[in-house]
Amino acid sequence: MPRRTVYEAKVEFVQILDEDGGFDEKLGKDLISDEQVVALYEHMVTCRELDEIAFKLQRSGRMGTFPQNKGQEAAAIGTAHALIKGTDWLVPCYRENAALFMHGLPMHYILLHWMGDERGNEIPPGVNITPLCIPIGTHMLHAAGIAYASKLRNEGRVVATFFGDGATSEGDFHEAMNFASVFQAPIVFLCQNNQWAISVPRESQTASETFAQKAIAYGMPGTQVDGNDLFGVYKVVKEAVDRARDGGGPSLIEAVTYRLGDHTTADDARRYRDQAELDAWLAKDPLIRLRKYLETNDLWDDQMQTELDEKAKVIVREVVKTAEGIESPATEDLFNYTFANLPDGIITQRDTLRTASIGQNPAQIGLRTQRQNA
Amino acid sequence: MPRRTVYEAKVEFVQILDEDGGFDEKLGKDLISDEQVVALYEHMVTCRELDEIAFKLQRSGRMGTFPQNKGQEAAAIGTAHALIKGTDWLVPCYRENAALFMHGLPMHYILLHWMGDERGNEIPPGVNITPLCIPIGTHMLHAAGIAYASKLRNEGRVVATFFGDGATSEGDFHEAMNFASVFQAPIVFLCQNNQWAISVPRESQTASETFAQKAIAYGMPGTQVDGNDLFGVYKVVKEAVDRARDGGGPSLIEAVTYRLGDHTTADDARRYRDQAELDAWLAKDPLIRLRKYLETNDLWDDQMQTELDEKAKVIVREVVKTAEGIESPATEDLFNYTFANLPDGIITQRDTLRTASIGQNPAQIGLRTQRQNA
Amino acid sequence: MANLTLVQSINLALAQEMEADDSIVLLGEDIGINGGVFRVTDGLQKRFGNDRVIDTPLAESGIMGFSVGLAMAGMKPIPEIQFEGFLGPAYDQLVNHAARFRTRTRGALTVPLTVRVPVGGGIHAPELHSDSPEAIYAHHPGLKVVMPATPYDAKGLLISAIRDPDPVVFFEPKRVYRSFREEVPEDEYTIEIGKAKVVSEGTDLTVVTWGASLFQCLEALDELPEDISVELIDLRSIYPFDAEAIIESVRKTGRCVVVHEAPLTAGFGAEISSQIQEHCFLYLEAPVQRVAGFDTVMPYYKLELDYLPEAPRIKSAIEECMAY
Amino acid sequence: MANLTLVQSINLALAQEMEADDSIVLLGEDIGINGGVFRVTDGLQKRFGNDRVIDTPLAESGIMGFSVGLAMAGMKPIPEIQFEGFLGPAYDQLVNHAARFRTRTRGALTVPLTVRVPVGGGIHAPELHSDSPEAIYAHHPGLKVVMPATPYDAKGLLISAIRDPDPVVFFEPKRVYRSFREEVPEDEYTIEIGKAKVVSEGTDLTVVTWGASLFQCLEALDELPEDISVELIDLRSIYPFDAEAIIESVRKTGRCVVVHEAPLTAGFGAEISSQIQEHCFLYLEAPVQRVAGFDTVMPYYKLELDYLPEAPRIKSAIEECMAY
Ligand SMILES: Cc1ncc(C[n+]2csc(CCOP(=O)(O)OP(=O)(O)O)c2C)c(N)n1
Ligand SMILES: Cc1ncc(C[n+]2csc(CCOP(=O)(O)OP(=O)(O)O)c2C)c(N)n1
Ligand SMILES: [Mg+2]
Ligand SMILES: [Mg+2]
Repeated sequence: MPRRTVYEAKVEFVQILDEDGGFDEKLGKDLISDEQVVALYEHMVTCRELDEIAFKLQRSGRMGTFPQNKGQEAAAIGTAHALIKGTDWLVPCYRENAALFMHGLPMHYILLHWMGDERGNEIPPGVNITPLCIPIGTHMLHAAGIAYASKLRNEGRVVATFFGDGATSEGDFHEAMNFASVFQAPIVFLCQNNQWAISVPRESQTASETFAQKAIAYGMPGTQVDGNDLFGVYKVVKEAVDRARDGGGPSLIEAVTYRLGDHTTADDARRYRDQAELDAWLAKDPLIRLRKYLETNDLWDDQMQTELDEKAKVIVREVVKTAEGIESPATEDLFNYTFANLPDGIITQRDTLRTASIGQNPAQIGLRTQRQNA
Repeated sequence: MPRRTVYEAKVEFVQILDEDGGFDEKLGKDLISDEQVVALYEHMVTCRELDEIAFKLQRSGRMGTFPQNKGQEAAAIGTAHALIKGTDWLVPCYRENAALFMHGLPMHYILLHWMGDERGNEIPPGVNITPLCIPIGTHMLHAAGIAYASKLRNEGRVVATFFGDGATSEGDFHEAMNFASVFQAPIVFLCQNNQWAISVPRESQTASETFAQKAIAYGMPGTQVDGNDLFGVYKVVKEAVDRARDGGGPSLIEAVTYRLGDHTTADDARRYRDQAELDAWLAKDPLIRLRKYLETNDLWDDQMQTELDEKAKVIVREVVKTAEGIESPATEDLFNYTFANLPDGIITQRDTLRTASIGQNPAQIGLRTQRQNA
Repeated sequence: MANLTLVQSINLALAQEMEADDSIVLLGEDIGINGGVFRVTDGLQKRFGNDRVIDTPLAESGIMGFSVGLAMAGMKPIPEIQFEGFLGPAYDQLVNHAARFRTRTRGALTVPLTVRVPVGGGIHAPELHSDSPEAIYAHHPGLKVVMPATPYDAKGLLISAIRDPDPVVFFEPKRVYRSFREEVPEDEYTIEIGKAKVVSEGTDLTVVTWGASLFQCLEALDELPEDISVELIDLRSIYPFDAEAIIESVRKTGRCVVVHEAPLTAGFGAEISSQIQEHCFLYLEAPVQRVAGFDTVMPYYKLELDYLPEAPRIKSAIEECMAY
Repeated sequence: MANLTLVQSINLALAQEMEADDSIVLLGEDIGINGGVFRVTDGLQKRFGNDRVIDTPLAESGIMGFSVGLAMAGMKPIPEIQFEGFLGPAYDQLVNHAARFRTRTRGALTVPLTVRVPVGGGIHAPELHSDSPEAIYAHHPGLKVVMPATPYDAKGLLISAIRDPDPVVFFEPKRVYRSFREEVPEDEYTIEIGKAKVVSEGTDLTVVTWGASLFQCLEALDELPEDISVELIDLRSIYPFDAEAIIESVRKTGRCVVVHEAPLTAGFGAEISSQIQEHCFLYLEAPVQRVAGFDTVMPYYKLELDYLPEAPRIKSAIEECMAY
């Protein structure tokens, strides 16, 4: 056999709740209890409210650049639901706020972050989340390291890391996938393929037919899922998490979704994408779909929606108040977190707010002797 | 179909001349003419001689670190034979000297390089080769850029870039593969899987079953070939080169081979690999295999071998003489190639061989005015 | 002659050079239909086509390494890195390859690329969108580094950079991108890399600065007592830099304050201070002062103006240097 | 007390710290069964197992970023980068992540890692195996940078680095790896990061150096006329560095020569020279001199000794500084 097949692979696509409200009983039955679905829906709506208000805060000059999460809530929430809060880790990018809140990040932290305040990253003890990551594609290596630490110490923790379609182009994505698979770290790589990386469409980002198939390069399972389908996402992530926790190593999941907003508030997507495309995806909004599901199953009505909308507004108003109510950071915060033990040079800079030396008290640089006859 | 297959892929292994001398007529017939095979064999033997002598030069202190190419000649030569000298480009690492010589690199350049002399990289005009690349995995991006330049200008040039199994772990490998496939650049990625990256075996380098399947992540054809089989390598590379020249984009080829020597002269492979493994591969030496083929086909005899061995010695002796006979580089060579137009600071450093200023002629820093009353 | 912003003058220079030399290609993230996140390449893809204004995948090492290949094959690539913080992934290709090929091959293979990079703080941007890494690249042999502060200088320096046979890091101070307009000639012109500009002449003290800090220095100068005569030098080129202009000035004034946004320690101000001392030792009436970013991580934007060398800090350094 | 090479003293320190603290893991290319290309980790995998001495895939960004993750999860990773030239791919993870997490999270997540990196020229190595990038990392806030020159200092500084709650870049001058032996106590001891060592006392001129250049300085001192009394300071820590020790010395001697292998421009010598000037202005009798690598790419080895600051160049700088 001079030309023989030495390797074969395939990639599956999973969908449980389709955009018309169709539900696959075989895969979806008893997957998430009715109560839980309602709670997840409520969370989704609240997160959407925060997202819209954050947008307005930026527009009215009360916040810096903000990347809306709108449209990607099912991927975030489905994933977060499959992980154990306080045990497992979430290593996010910036479009999965809903997952972070579920795992204990106070909502106003996200606003603080985008208000230019590091205290938005001061993750509270017991909350296993790393801060939003600005340099694209770099944090998955941290996730792999955290996962491997769990394995080394037999802690049973699993890590889920979120990143976009664009992030898969970075070398660090490759290195993270490779390290995770070589070391069989307990981690789930959750690619939110929202079809765009700012203005660059998926087809210009990669020549591969799916992102899921990139797993094959690492001998890792890869699955594609409808990212706007809470059930589908939960299902495939849960399988991957269970496998990881059982020592089965990492997985890559491509959640096919869409960025319903601009890239950030600094962006204007009309420059580069068609309204028709956007419209088609607006119809697939995970909120609409999940509400349809709830209504079909008599778990929801207009009255509940009205109450929820009101409740969400109240919650978010409070969150904004908290974020805006925090006193300005002190100038000396500039200095105090550079090292655990500040070197003399930084102490001098902090205490004098100067860089070079004239006018600084010579005592501050701690001279042991002083020649007199200068 | 809530769980449906959305992607399928397979990887093939190609072998034409097996290690027992078996030859696949279907794939191999008329692939390379008898004359050419003899010429390629002669080249292989000459390159092996250079390789052994280079090793000795290092051992006797006449050269710095040297990475032997021994055992990987078929992959180099089979590839080089599939490309057009003077038109196509070779972008090498350091274990495919035989390919470079075929495309016009003077043999003593390789010695000069390892003798710590940049003149070993002063590629002669018309020779489309980049110099040996020391930082692993970084040069494939250059290859992709060169290939894309050919496409942009419709030059019809194809690029082949060589790298090891270890190199596939670097982020730049990933970025090069991605850029090449997104831009459909005319390039062949030739991975010499010699089973080891210094002391790290293939299984610790990647969890994927083959290196060829890494192509799948980029929607690129990937093929595995017996790297010690000149015919097989030529066949798959030629197919990939033809496809690339016809606008069909990039390919990845994994040549399965073995590093018969230590990693470099600074290494001692006995520290980390079994003699039995080495012995098994010594039997697969591409030289032995090709000679067997020639003899089976009445193209070669002992007499010819004796003459070739003698000829190779003479050639290599001459090469060593040339490399060692070159006068030492002038100190000012340190400076002259930093920029096309040297800044004043570098000119001053060159002319005074100093860094800071005392003792330097103030005229050299070109002061336009001089305050008198200092 | 038109009244242009920095963004516009760079756009103009790119368009004119692309028109004149078809080996020039632009490549980067979102530089095509979107015109770059700062719109610096606005309209260029439409005008020159997808083959010459290339949207790349999201990978900075890729952008840089691919550009090195294009350059070695005879093109003149102008990669854009979206923000200076994302030079990090491109660092290895830039300093270990782009900067070294001429030396490595004794001139047989060269890399005439110009990498454009928005730089510096002051615009309320997120983390890693406000740093000033010029000293890093100035320290690596084989690279030229420039940072124009005005639309006029930007056009002339960019044209020089593009025509330069070696790699140039072209930093664009984003705080200045749209902060003011200036008359910029329509015709092409060059400003020599390595030449500083004396912005205002003076006799008592020399201020050396570059990038957006120029405007903080001007503000500080405005607030100084009339009787202090300051010579203000905009370095424009970081490597090579115009030692001669500085030395000449400091030999005249005897005092110098250097101002930059990057952290103090091992910042480029240290090089300038050292060279002044080496060449003006007997002329100096006070130590050279450095007003710079602190030796701490560039903060998120709430504190960024406390970090950056703003006018009051510059003013007091000048006054104390005068009083020495 | 044993007579150890630099390689051996580092190996000893690693072993002792690993013994004492099981959150320490080593990771890097070829550090396991092979013991590292310089044998610095020889025997450690055998002793501590594959889980604590981890051979990684060939990917420096991966090594660094993975280490950042391990560290945030409570481990104390000690990555090795095989040669300083290969810090390039790890640069982004080191300066934009390892160095920033404490600041970024107000101390909630920290990165106590020590990255070991062989550094410097003089051993006839190939390209990118002989550079000296210490100024680069010293300029990036949030990193500590050390470069011991002797076996004794290496052990003490490495133990300090490992125990430090923040990331430390630990440069090992490869020219010294096996060049001599020194008595190194068996017991663990620390040397404070940020403290220089006065190698020899003197009154006429201060020489400040670090890394392998220490030995070129000693050679130069040997060849100086008897009547020149030089105070030789081995900086050991680059950031933070011992400004106090230098200032104290230069206020005494009035003259200073700084010696390092890295290129002159924006090298760490510039920072030292600047600070001396700022703090010793009225004490200086001559400009501070810098003897350094040239502003050119570190050459292949045939010319490396022409590039490096060898004893004759140091000697003449000292003599000229004395004669000023
Ligand atoms: C290393 C790096 N390069 C560039 C950028 C600028 N940038 C910010 S977001 C973005 C696109 C990200 O696309 P994707 O990964 O698909 O995530 P999405 O925004 O679509 O969620 C770019 C290019 C960055 N933040 N980091
Ligand atoms: C970026 C980088 N990291 C590390 C090294 C040190 N190094 C030199 S060769 C090598 C192994 C290369 O393995 P592989 O790619 O399989 O090529 P081979 O030597 O087996 O031909 C390593 C780690 C290097 N040269 N460059
Ligand atoms: Mg996206
Ligand atoms: Mg190999």
